Amino acid sequence: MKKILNEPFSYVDEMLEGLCAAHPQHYRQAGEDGRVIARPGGAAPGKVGIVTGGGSGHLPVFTGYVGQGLLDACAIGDVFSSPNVEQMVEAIRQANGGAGVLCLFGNYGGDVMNFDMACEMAGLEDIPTKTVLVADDVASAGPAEREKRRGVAGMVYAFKMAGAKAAQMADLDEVARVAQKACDACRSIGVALTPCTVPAAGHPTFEIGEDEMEFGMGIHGEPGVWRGPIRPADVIAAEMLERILKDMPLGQGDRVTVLVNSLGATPPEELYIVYRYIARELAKLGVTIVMPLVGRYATSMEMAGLSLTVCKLDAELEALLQAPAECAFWRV
Amino acid sequence: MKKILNEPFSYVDEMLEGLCAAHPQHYRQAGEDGRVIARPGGAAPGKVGIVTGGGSGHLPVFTGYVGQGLLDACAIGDVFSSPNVEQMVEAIRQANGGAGVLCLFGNYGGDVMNFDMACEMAGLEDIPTKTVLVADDVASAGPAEREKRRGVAGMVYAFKMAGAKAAQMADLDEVARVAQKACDACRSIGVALTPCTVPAAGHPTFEIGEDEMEFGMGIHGEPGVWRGPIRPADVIAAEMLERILKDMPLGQGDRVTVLVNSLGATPPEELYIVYRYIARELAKLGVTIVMPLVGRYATSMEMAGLSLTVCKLDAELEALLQAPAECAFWRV
Amino acid sequence: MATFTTASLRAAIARIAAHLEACADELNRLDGALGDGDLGVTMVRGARGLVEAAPKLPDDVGMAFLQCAQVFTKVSGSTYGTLLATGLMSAAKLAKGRAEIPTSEIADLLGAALEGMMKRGRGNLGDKTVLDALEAARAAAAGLDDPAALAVAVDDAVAGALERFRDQPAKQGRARIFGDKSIGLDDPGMVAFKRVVEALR
Amino acid sequence: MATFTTASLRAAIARIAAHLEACADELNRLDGALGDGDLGVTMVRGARGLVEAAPKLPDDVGMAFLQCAQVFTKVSGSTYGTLLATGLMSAAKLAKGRAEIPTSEIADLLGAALEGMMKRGRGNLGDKTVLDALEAARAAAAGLDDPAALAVAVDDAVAGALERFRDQPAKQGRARIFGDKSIGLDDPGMVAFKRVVEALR
Ligand SMILES: Nc1ncnc2c1ncn2[C@@H]1O[C@H](COP(=O)(O)OP(=O)(O)O)[C@@H](O)[C@H]1O
Ligand SMILES: Nc1ncnc2c1ncn2[C@@H]1O[C@H](COP(=O)(O)OP(=O)(O)O)[C@@H](O)[C@H]1O
Ligand SMILES: [Mg+2]
Ligand SMILES: [Mg+2]
Ligand SMILES: [Mg+2]
Ligand SMILES: [Mg+2]
Repeated sequence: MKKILNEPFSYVDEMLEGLCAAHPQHYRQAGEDGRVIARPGGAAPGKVGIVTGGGSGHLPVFTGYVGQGLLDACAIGDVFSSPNVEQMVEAIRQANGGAGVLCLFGNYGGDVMNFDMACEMAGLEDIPTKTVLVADDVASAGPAEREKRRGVAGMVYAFKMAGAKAAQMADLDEVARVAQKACDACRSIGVALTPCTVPAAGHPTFEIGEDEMEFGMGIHGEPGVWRGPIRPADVIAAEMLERILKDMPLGQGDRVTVLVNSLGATPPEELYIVYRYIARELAKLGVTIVMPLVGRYATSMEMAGLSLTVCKLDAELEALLQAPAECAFWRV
Repeated sequence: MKKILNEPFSYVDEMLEGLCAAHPQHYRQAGEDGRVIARPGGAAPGKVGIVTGGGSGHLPVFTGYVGQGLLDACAIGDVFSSPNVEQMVEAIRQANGGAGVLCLFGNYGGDVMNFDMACEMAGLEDIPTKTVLVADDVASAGPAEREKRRGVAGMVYAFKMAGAKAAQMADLDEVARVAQKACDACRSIGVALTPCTVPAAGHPTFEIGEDEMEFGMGIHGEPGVWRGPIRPADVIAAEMLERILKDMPLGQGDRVTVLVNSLGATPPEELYIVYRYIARELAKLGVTIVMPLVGRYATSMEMAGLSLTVCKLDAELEALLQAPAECAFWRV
Repeated sequence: MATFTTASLRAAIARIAAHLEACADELNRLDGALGDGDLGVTMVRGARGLVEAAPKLPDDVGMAFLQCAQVFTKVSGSTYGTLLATGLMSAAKLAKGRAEIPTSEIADLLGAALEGMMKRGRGNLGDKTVLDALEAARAAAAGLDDPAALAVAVDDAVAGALERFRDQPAKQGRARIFGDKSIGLDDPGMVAFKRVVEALR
Repeated sequence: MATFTTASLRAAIARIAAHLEACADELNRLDGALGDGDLGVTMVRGARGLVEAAPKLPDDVGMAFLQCAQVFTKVSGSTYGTLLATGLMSAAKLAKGRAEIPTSEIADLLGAALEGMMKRGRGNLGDKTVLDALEAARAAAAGLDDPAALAVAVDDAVAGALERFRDQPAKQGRARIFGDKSIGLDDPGMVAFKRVVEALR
């Protein structure tokens, strides 16, 4: 296990301690066990709060996106495990400024179930909530079963756009509408070259040959659409783009934003090689790219691979994308 | 080779094409072969230009730090190879706003020799230059031979501080003085857990056992001070800090900035675990940390490992550290 | 007419907790074969939380159930903890405001729990999950008003459900991805429920 | 009195370039054993650049050397390219403003190149590098004013230097980290220099 850690079971708590020590202007630990990250200044009165949550091991997702113009609180589970219900309820409490709370998170069974219960419990405390699920991974289910798709890097855009809307003091329905609209506008797909190791497990999440890649694999190693020899960057990029465009056709005059995201180990050099191809191809179609992101935005620790997200913009989403935002990992 | 690329020999050029396509507001390709990255607006008249250069494979180093309040141009070599003299001369030309150019780069034989020649040639074109070498890696030579040390992540601080000084329209001597002062204030040390693969070579830069780490290894795989079983994060952090403090004692009332830097694959989660330890220990010594950086600032593609840099601040360096700066990888 | 009170709940907690400590390794092992191996940990943490909560549980059985539900919202992020919390909360709604529940109504409490858990987990009967064990328990409890007889009937019924589902494939949760490899293996959540009810026999 | 002119330089370039194309693989192989294996590539790229530049070289031998130096600043980022560029530039300074250099001054040009290259690379004689080959050439050229005799003397001297240094360890550049493993192996940079001078014999 090529990891730098102390006790596997203290991985998450020590990480959170370091995160808050390094960025006290952005993050504050809350909750009985410190497994909630909230804004240092507390909830903004009258603003809709936005909460997310999920397993650790995906920085900047989820915790990292707590910040100005982004999220208000996050419940943090162990590596690749759902937070518990109480942690989610506490995150909802921390984010509640009196205008209700949007729960915006990836479509994973445990998270869905726990947030469902947490919202019910928050209701007992008279905190109104709404839920929007991120389900952008086109590899995980066909268009007929879109609601079954996993949530991957597209959530970064949902956080950004919903966060900007909430910062404009829109009401809960409006913030939820924008979040849903952002989710509906995003399509993602990833390729994995190597697994990563969950500290408590101590062994890689899956096995893969020295010259193999898996196309469409999920960020926890969920099975993809094919496995085979590693292909050239442009061939990989072409298939990613093709699968996304099949699901969401784009043409002359369309405006999109694009995220070429490393799953962890894949260096920015390689992301730029892929971005170069995507930018060329979209230009050929007459599609304009606005504010592209290239880097590590949604990861799986030291996994090698990358994902492509395309988010189709209208005037509303484009303005929200470009509104100011700030956390320790991203500033707009 | 778990890499996403097309032809190994087009790795750098395709990367640069993608970099400039993604961030045209920050980077512009220049030079006959496009191997110079300069500011899109050209050299700022009357401002001292700051140029760096070196091999590719270290993003954001070197190219990434071209930006407002940072560098003006960068000459880019193949992966882990020095740029050629003509590329360096072109970078110097691009950065020349009439007030002279500071060449600020890591202490590697080929880069030193080539910049030396490039400065001589720039002189023939009546561009005055000064050179400051970054040599911060305490593992690479003892205090008696400080000038033989390799330049590693400390260069980020030298870029930042010299860049801020140049932005204040200081003259070449002053900018060089600040750059040298920043270099003198920095101490770094790294640990490597895995090698990386230079695309054109196609095989890992070194071999290392499944449970081994190398303490003090350089970013190109230069031999370190010991190799042995992977130790717990706090034990690694303690030895890194101890070796740095031995070289640069710190005590009550001192102010520093700290960079916990991933060499590539090591995820931010693990960097924060290490930062947590460093912050605690420095607090015990009565040392104040200003604006810590935790992330990927100077890397070796997909190498696993991390480095620690401590930069001792006085009022001048602290103000320069916190001055505004912006590139695609870092904003202050 | 026998009744279920907060005192009965305390007694049940004590017996369940003691028994689960002994079963933790087995449950971790079963869940390890078909999931992530944390079920024993979930159960023991939950049981310890209940033991801690027991002395201060209110007389209102509904409120007592609600506090037990809250214990399970804290123990872990795993499915089973949330499902148990959901079941306890559903039962709590039915029992709210009453200090005594007739034994004959226990089947209704189990039914309410089942309904809540099905809704929460979007699971169905026949999926080879704790739901099937719970339904067997509910059916066995229906119409019984002697606590001892009820405990025996429920335990036997859950044993029967285990038997019945053993050779079927799992259709829910992590076990589902094992597909036909789950045939012949007991569902860890059903076994955990069996360990709970057998402690009360 | 024989002289060295831009015409002599063009003739030399043609012979050197043809010979280096044939030696590229050997030089890559030698550098591969003690370095990064790019020396043949560096030499061929440089030679091709010189061939391209040759027709337009000015009559001022100094300026012609300077343009040759510039060719080597473009070919690669490797040490050897920069050292050759440095040597050519140092010779250029000495030759500047003259269209004819007496053959007897060639030793001085070599000496100037050597001095510049030592300064640039912070290398010393005895390090087992191109510097030692160059010094042997300089010493052999001193006092000779017949071009043909000079070519023979220089080539023999460089062969002698190779011989002399073969069983010493490398003390500079990438080869140095091979330590005693470099004993018995020719320094790739010395061999490259040998290939250049033997082309002129
Ligand atoms: N959707 C569901 N509905 C009902 N029961 C479920 C569901 N998913 C899982 N279970 C039950 O939960 C048990 C596993 O619990 P647990 O170990 O907590 O799950 P995990 O660790 O995967 O979150 C299964 O054996 C099954 O009985
Ligand atoms: N500092 C130095 N001074 C003089 N000659 C050197 C020096 N370093 C290397 N050389 C010469 O350069 C040759 C290697 O050249 P080259 O392959 O271009 O180096 P690299 O690829 O390592 O940059 C060596 O064989 C040696 O003769
Ligand atoms: Mg489990
Ligand atoms: Mg679990
Ligand atoms: Mg070489
Ligand atoms: Mg080389």
